[in-house]
Amino acid sequence: MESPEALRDRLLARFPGASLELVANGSPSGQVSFRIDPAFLREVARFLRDDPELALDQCSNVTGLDSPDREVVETVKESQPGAPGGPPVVTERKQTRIAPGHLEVIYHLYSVARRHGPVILRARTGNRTDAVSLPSLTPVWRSCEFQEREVFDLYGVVFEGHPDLRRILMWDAFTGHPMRKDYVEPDDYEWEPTPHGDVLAKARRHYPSAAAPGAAQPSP
Amino acid sequence: MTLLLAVLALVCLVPAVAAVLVRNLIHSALLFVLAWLGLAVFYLAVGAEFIAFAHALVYVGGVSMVVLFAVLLTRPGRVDPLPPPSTQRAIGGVAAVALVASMLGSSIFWTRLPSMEPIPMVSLRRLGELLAGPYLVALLLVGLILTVALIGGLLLAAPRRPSEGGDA
Amino acid sequence: MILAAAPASPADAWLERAPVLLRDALTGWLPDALRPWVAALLSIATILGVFGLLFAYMTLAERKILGRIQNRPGPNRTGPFGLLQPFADAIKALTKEDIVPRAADQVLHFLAPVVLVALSLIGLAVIPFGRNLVAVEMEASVLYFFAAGAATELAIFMAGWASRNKYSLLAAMRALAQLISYEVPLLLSVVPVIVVAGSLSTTDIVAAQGGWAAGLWPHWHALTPWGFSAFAVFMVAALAESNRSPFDLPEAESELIAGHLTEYSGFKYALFFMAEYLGMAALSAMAVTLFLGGWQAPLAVLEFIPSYAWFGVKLLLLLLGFIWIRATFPRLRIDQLTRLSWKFLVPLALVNLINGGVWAATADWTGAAAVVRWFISALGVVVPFIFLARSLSAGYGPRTYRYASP
Amino acid sequence: MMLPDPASTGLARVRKIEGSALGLRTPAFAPEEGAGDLLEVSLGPHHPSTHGVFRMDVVLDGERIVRLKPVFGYLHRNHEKLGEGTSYLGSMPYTDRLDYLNSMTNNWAYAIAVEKLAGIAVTERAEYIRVILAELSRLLNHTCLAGFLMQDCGCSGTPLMYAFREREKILDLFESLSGSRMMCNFQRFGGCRVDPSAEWLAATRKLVDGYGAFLDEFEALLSGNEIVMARTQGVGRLPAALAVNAGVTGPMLRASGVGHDLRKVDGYGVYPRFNFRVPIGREGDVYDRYMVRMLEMRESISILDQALRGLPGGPILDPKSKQRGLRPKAGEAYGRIEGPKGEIGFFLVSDGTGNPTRYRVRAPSFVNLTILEDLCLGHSVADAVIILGSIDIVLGEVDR
Repeated sequence: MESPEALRDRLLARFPGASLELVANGSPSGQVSFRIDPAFLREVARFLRDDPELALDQCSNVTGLDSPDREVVETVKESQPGAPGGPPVVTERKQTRIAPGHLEVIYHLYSVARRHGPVILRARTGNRTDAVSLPSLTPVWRSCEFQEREVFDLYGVVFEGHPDLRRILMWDAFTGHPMRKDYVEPDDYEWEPTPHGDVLAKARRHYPSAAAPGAAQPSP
Repeated sequence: MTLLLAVLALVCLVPAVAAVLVRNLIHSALLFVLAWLGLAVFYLAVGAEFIAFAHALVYVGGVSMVVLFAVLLTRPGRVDPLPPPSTQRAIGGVAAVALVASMLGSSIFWTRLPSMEPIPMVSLRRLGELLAGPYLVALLLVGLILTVALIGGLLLAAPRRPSEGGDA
Repeated sequence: MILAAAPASPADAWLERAPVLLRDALTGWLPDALRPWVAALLSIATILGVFGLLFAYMTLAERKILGRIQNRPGPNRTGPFGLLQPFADAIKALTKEDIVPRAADQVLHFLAPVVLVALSLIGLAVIPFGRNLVAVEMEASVLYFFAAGAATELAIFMAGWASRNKYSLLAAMRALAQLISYEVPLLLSVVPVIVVAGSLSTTDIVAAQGGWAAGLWPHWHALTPWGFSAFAVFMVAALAESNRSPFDLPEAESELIAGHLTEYSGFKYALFFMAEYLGMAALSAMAVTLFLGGWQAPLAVLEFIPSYAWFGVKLLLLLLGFIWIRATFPRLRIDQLTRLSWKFLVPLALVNLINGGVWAATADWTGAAAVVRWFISALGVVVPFIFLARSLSAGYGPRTYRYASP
Repeated sequence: MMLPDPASTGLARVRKIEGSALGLRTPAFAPEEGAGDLLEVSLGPHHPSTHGVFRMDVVLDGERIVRLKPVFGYLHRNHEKLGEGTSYLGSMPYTDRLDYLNSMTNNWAYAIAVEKLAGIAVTERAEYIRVILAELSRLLNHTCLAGFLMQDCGCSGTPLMYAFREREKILDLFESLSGSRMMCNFQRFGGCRVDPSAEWLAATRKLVDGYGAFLDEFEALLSGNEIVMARTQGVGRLPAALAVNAGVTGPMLRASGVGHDLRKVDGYGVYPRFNFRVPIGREGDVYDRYMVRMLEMRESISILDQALRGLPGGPILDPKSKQRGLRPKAGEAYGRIEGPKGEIGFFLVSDGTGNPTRYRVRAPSFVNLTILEDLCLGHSVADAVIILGSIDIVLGEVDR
């Protein structure tokens, strides 16, 4: 198989305008990956599958990855004109900034026909709240069907064009996405809070709206 | 004997009437089975052993299954949202009763029974010889007609699935 | 027993007449008008007692034998060698809570096991268990037996439908399909026996199988080519009729949980269990009567053993066959089940009908002609069998496998 | 009978794969056209043949399946989230609980992923021990599967009991080596936990020598059985192209005629040193899936024989390798091996701390289930049960 750099160049030539980035890997495994503009993801995937030299006919693994918003502390240097003639006075100021998080989906592609791989594709959502859509690759590889459902279930990435996007591991009425880093697990796993001392207190904390006596069903 | 016949008549008629009246189709099919069984016991009571067992075998064992199958496999039709008005039901009931009564009455009053002599007992062997001898053609014809009817029924009832078939 | 001292006719032997003597001793002091009624009650009680015990120990034997076939000991905790296990099971079944689903059709749900057990039992009335041991003598007893047995699947249907459970409903449908398919070969396989014996009465049929050719070869129907074929068809159909593996589709455990039994518990469940074994025993008893010479001894020198013992031995052997088959075979699919019946058993039984007719028409052939008669009959079994079996197993067979090139 | 509303149950949805003729013939569903009454049945989660807590939402036309949706997650404990909160070594015993029949191969797959992530070399002797244990595990899994499959076909337990007799022997070996029958927790990064004794090796040798005879007996009873062939041949056909596209791996893929075995393709461990073949099927039906596994067991016996003979001496664990407090450099690695059920892979992302930021299990049972509906459509309930059995799933791995 050609080197990742060569593949990147070939992809860029084939899809001008696509933002395609080779992501280095710090570990000894040396498995580098391609971060692809979601708008081009499905086209690139189909190309990788159908290209006779690559023939990546099997999408082995689909993974979600959550990068939460984080605080970035930056040191900002400001230079002010100092005393006339003298050097400018440089003051350093610490400034915290919220780097927006994102969800990422990673596809591990292998070729059964040509026995090579992996070629790793990554695509990022805009953020973690409202722009969480990515194109589904299920039309390209059937193996993505359940795995994308799992990513949807556990991370909340919405796959456009998925034929049957439902929760797969959690139950349908569940809210939230447990694999996200900021997911807080419930205090009480009882679906219906038991009216006994501590458990009730816990349940009150957890389901404030349903804690009122007579509430039929807690709606978390 | 008369008492036995009266009881048997009840055993036959009550389930038969109930079968017509109950709404549940499975129940009415099973009630029919009961009526048929009563009929078989009736045959047994008048000494027609062979007919009794053949009747039980064919009706209880065979026909009832087919009826149940038919009930289970047919798509329930659209149920009328409202039952028909009571006047209509009354007229229908009266008409049905009149029809049945006239048929029964005509058969009872106008049928000339040839004689009131006791019917000779026919042994099972004799019955078999009669069926396989003088009445063989008639028996075969009945069989043929029933077979044709069965095949015709199958052809009529077979669902048409033009695009189906193959390796299903 | 000393052979020389044996009476001239085996029918006079003391042991042979023991049941009759016992009955006479018990009813002898009664007024004449009451005697037949009490005798009938005694017959009923005997059949219930003997077959009830047979049922109890059949369950134990089945579990023991299945266990041995599967490298495990089977029940061995209750009593010596687990001999009290059936009674422990009975107590458990009696004391268990009887759960009826709320949505079930209460009446039919209750009636189904009762009807099933009753129907499985009444067939036993016409089986001649010994030389003088038949509860009811009648002219059309074979017909009576099958008329009684025909309704058993109706009870299974009632159970399946009344449970209001989807698995049970599927089981009910399967039971119906199975009954319609297998009633036909079952009856067809019996017809040649009736033709050859010239009677519909079980006692006459057993009597027709008495005697030995050359003093060694019993005149049992199963030991003639047409009779063997009919016997085989009858036993396969009997397996299906009694819902035993490999035809246990109505209660297919791996597909339908327990089929029509899914919503039954406690004593009602035990009744179903009982009906299965009683039905199996009844059909086996019929097979013994029709094909295996009934209570006739296999050899003239063995006639000193009472006839009912011979009947019991034959019955137990057939029941053992049922258990063995259960331990060995996977289950058929419903379409294969009906195909086996309509495309294999029914044609085979039909051909065999002619075969039996020819046999009956050539009853007076002797000497070399008898060999020809046997040959014709054997041909009439083997040829259709090969032809039909070929067409039945078309499309599958052992395969050879390749290995990937490295 | 219950009539599901086609709109609400999504019956009309026709699935198709773009670009090629990969899609199985999905019967276009038309409820108004003489299809008879439909019955919606929930097979599971408490059902004797779903191999755990698994549910199939089935719509039947008579006994023919017109829709089947697998529903699972009843055993979900968010294994992957647990992995994120645990050290690298701490996750090792958790992997036992994935495919609880094959903890040895689960361990190995995880160890390979960590070794790739942290760049750890494995000692020679450990590689051989890993091969021995993995092949024993394969024997164990395939034997059990054959027994379960026959049970699904309606055998009254006899083949299953025969299979379990052999399984017990292998479990005894695992127990005497690792201390646990099923949850072995045996592999370590760069090697394994316990050095097998000479007695253990002799016992293993005895088992391996006798296993062929067991397989002969088992196959003589089952492989040529008329009813088994009638039930399994032509049932649940999986075309090779769809199998590859749907990510199906392991014996199931090979039964469809694709000679893809990671032991050959990746050549991980010391597998390239052994001489073995990869059996492949032609039809891709249940019978092929069963037979491919039976033939694979014969190859496993051969591998075991070679590995036991060529087992070198030396340490079982690189003394320089670090187990506790392992902090790999930031980066990621995907490691996979050929498990008995198919490709089992672990994807690990490290941020330089002691716990992985992402711990992902690529479970073969889970991915192989994707095409369950395609295989079952048009078949009967009885077929669905054996098709599911032939896929070989373990819910511990599907639900994670």
